[in-house]
Amino acid sequence: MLATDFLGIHLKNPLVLAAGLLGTNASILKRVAASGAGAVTMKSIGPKPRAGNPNPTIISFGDVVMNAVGLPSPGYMNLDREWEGLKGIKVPLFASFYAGSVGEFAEVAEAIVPHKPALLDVNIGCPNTKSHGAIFGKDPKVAAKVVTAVKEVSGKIPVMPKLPPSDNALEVAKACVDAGADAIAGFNTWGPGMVIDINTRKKVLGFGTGGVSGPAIRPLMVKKIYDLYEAVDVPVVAVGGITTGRDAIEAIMAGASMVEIGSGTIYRGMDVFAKVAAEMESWMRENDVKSIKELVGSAH
Amino acid sequence: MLATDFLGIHLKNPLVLAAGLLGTNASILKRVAASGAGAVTMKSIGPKPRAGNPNPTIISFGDVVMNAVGLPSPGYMNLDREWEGLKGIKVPLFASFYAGSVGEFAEVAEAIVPHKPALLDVNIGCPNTKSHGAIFGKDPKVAAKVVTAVKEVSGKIPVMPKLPPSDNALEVAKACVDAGADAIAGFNTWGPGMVIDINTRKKVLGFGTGGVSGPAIRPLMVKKIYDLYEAVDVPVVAVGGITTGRDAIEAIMAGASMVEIGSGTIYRGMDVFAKVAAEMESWMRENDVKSIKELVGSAH
Amino acid sequence: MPTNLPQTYRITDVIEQTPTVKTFEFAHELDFIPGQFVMVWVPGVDEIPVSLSGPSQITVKNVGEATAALHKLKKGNFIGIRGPYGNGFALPGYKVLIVGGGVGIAPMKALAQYGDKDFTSIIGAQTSDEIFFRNYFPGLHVCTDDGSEGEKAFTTVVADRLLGEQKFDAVAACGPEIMLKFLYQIADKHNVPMFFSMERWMKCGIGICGHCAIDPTGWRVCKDGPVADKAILENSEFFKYKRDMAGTEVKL
Amino acid sequence: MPTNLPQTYRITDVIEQTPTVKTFEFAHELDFIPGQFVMVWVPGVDEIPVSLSGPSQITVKNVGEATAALHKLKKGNFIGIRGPYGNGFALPGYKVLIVGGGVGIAPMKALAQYGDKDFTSIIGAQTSDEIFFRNYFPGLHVCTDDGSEGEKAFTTVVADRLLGEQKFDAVAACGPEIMLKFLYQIADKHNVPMFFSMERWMKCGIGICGHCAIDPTGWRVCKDGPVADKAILENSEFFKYKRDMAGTEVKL
Ligand SMILES: Cc1cc2nc3c(=O)[nH]c(=O)nc-3n(C[C@H](O)[C@H](O)[C@H](O)COP(=O)(O)OP(=O)(O)OC[C@H]3O[C@@H](n4cnc5c(N)ncnc54)[C@H](O)[C@@H]3O)c2cc1C
Ligand SMILES: Cc1cc2nc3c(=O)[nH]c(=O)nc-3n(C[C@H](O)[C@H](O)[C@H](O)COP(=O)(O)OP(=O)(O)OC[C@H]3O[C@@H](n4cnc5c(N)ncnc54)[C@H](O)[C@@H]3O)c2cc1C
Ligand SMILES: Cc1cc2nc3c(=O)[nH]c(=O)nc-3n(C[C@H](O)[C@H](O)[C@H](O)COP(=O)(O)O)c2cc1C
Ligand SMILES: Cc1cc2nc3c(=O)[nH]c(=O)nc-3n(C[C@H](O)[C@H](O)[C@H](O)COP(=O)(O)O)c2cc1C
Ligand code: FES
Ligand code: FES
Repeated sequence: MLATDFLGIHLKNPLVLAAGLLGTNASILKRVAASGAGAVTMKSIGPKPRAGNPNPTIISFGDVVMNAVGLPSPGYMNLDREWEGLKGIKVPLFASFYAGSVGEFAEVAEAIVPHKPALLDVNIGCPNTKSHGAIFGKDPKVAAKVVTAVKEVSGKIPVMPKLPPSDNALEVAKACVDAGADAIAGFNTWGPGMVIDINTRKKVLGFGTGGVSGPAIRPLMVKKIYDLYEAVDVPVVAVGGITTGRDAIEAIMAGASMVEIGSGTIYRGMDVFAKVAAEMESWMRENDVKSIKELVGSAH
Repeated sequence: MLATDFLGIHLKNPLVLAAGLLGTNASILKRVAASGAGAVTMKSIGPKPRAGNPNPTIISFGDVVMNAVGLPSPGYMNLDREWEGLKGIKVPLFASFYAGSVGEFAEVAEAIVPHKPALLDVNIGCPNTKSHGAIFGKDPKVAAKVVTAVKEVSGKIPVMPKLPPSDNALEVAKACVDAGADAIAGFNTWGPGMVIDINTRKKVLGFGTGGVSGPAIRPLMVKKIYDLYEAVDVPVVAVGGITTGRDAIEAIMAGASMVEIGSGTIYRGMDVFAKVAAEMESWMRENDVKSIKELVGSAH
Repeated sequence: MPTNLPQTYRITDVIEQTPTVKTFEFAHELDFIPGQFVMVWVPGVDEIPVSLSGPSQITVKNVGEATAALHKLKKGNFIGIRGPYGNGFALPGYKVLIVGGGVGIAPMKALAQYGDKDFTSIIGAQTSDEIFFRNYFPGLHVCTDDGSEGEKAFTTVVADRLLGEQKFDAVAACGPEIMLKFLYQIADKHNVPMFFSMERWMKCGIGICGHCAIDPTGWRVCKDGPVADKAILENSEFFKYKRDMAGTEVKL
Repeated sequence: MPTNLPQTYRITDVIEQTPTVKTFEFAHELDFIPGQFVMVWVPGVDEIPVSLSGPSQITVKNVGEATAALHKLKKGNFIGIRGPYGNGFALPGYKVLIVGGGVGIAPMKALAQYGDKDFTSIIGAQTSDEIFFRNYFPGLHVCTDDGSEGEKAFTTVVADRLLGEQKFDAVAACGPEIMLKFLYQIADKHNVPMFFSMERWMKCGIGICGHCAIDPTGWRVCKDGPVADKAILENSEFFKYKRDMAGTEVKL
């Protein structure tokens, strides 16, 4: 009932582990795959070994999750053992990656492509570094260049830029689609935001600020996905604050063909995927809905 | 201990009722004044009678509050009895207002000035109408024109534009200050966002979308206030998700000279002002802080 | 964390009470105090305040756009509910006179059915066709303007008589504001505590938009009410004027 | 709603345990299971995982930037704490052998003090100066590499002997990974269930970033651990390699 396909990728359900959560190595990715996800995304792969930002890197309170992990990565050249470990993973594997220049995006993509991930998730949305991520996703022209460069080396693997939630996200999305993007994912974390510890008058996160995710930003995400669905002709993927079957269905009705769950693992554990899938199924049965496809964009 | 002054306005505490909450008439404004607020803001006054958007106009869940009240107002020409009722109010009274053109901003301001509010709070940030509010606060040039027009009729009353939380808020703020703004308030509601009822596949809010407020957006607000504090030379006012003494102090440390509370009334009742004031006082006593002024911007 | 988001439930039954009044039962049970109300979302149309006539039940008169749309809904359709909100009836003493006029009969039925008092009841409408919920009211006196059922009299006239004959600890009422205006004078004359369910334009329903706040106290009908006692009613805007959707004053 | 935000508490006492190890008491009492850890924020510097040596107490060895900065803090300064996190010791049976090496003595003190078992204890360090918390351990055997106190032997040697002499239901241990590597072999040889507090690089501390997940099971040291039993330890990356802050593998 939940089975669907996305750009030709068969998914047992439309619920994907979002990039950067749990996806740091092959072992944990396989564990998430076994706990119900329809597909899993590897932690964004970088052009060089990178330690990321100092701790605290991840905090949460109420409906808010904040992180400034800062894209730690062993670098694409140090991932052979992980690729090896990922052989035989039971669900489609998506590869997220980032870089520090348009050329470097092609370089990293080129190194990833031979390992045949089901999808290239292009991280042009992370707000937690000064030199990578969102700086490539805020200007439609720059974003388009990244997509063009990646498409040149991606072969048959679909390319999906994952955008920052900027005011101009629709323009960026359109530029990416014009440059050949096969799908658009929205969104990376919001803001960034800041938390100050009043006793010490210091910013809590090691990076000073951090991208905001979790249920707090879900209504903001839903609105932008709703608009994206009308703005572009490629499938749209919703990411942001989804923690329940209701939330996933809401995002799908707004226009998403697939939804990703990240912070939901904090609220409901690693098996949030199985839980959300069960909730979706029970709602679909009650409401006599037979397939995900008939829900996509149905609130328009 | 909490007493401070803001642009020469004496405040018994730096906690102000935000525009649009409870401030719809003189009677309720006086009640809020009596329940501990340092100052109160009248519901934004419009250029004409305006019914606002259909219900549902206000919803909340978890840390999220959403509204699309849509600036209902009897219009400035129908407020004589309210002005009359407001005579003798025990705390400074701020007047928020909106309009549909630059000229109309001056027209409404001119009608308000004779009633001598302590501050003119210029609403160029509301996302819940198509023709008013945020459309004047997103382009630095337009925002500056509004400020210039209002300053021409404001006399001695300080003028404070209240901005939408756009990506370009710093530029807008600078343009407003260059145009003569005496202070900058950040921010009106975020997004807007959207909530879809999955059973009916309908948008819940009558307007379809609604501005997001409440604790969910506090970290986003704090970061922007932190940046605003460094960007402009006039006092900055923080609004967004403040519900506790800790939150108020955090916003002040980020750079706010005064903080406004709106959605906090949902979480802690109308006397949220007295509660927050008490929490601030007890923290200040424990930490040997003597005045609000010494906290302003102290996290920088 | 307060949740104030309409939850949509299926309508499980629609009961035609009168040519203009229907009761809608929905698939969810609320824990409520008689006199409390819910905000009822007619999906895609409007959201309006309606008193609960039971834990899973509202009873609504077709008077305009939202109520007409609601009246079109059938068993199996969804309505959105948030609440219950407000204070509900908190009545002193034991012997209570209930007065319900028009669709104001609906919340009084909840009080009569679930309230733990010695009730005497008066319900009234223009004509017998518009009287409903007869079976729920103990010690019932029916009044109609045209005399088609019960006494040909206003409810207030019967109330005046009963209050003169017997000693009541309280009068609880809901109905058109003009009815309540007269009932106020009568209860005041007989020196009986009064508890009237009042209406004002509502947006938030939870006491934060200020739209339903009355002069001169800022008493919020949605949060501090909707049940007002004499201290709230006297010297207030009630019976004199109200505010419309824009907030503009309208004479009553 | 989970709250995973460092709360800053004042340090109420700093106890110099050894030339390199200090105990910090803070003005807040945590409800914890021995073996659980907290993320300790040294404001403005870094946040690191540290086991609780008591409900309001951590005991930390100065080994690098964060721990050095922590060691500079005085009574009255603030430290940030979030947690407790992880599983803690859940031990079978009654007769338990505790083994603590180096600063690994700290969490074992919490177990010895608050655990409800019949404990025999071995603690060891390079020299007598680095032995601390002596008074908390029942049936104590002290070992030092240089023989300056107790036996001149590794803790593992003493453990091997005791496990040969008496029947234990479990071995609970914390210490350098190399010590635990040998202890694994010894416990295995004597067929005694083992429970070792393990370390891997931590970022979130709450099981969602994946950074501390080990091969080949994806067992997360922060959430599923830090206390690992034999099933987790055997055929795993433990004792062989770990991952650094970037996630790059580092041989042990
Ligand atoms: C606390 C309370 C309890 C109520 N209980 C009941 C009940 O049990 N049964 C019942 O039939 N009616 C009840 N009403 C009245 C009901 O809310 C209105 O009849 C309904 O809102 C009319 O909406 P409409 O769109 O059909 O009509 P419209 O033509 O839009 O309005 C007709 C009149 O209804 C009132 N109204 C409309 N919208 C609102 C609003 N958002 N808030 C307050 N009043 C509004 C106004 O007086 C308006 O002039 C109650 C009202 C309140 C305040
Ligand atoms: C579950 C657990 C419990 C621990 N309990 C204690 C304890 O009770 N007392 C004590 O003194 N130490 C304890 N440690 C070790 C402590 O975390 C490190 O000593 C500390 O992080 C060193 O930080 P530094 O900046 O001073 O040193 P650095 O020079 O930055 O690092 C030195 C070494 O410390 C380790 N380390 C640094 N940062 C981290 C991190 N974020 N996560 C994991 N390891 C890190 C690495 O192995 C690194 O090579 C514990 C570690 C873990 C995982
Ligand atoms: C701890 C953490 C790490 C993240 N790392 C990455 C990353 O490496 N690459 C990326 O594209 N997005 C990253 N994100 C963003 C998420 O993939 C996701 O877009 C965002 O968190 C919103 O979804 P959520 O609310 O479900 O978490 C990270 C988010 C979190 C919370
Ligand atoms: C119900 C509601 C009505 C509002 N109406 C107005 C308004 O009329 N004018 C205005 O400038 N801001 C209005 N706002 C925005 C608030 O003043 C405030 O900027 C925003 O809600 C963020 O603060 P908070 O999180 O404390 O509510 C409204 C907000 C809410 C929730
Ligand atoms: S309806 Fe908003 S305060 Fe009553
Ligand atoms: S530290 Fe993040 S999963 Fe363990």
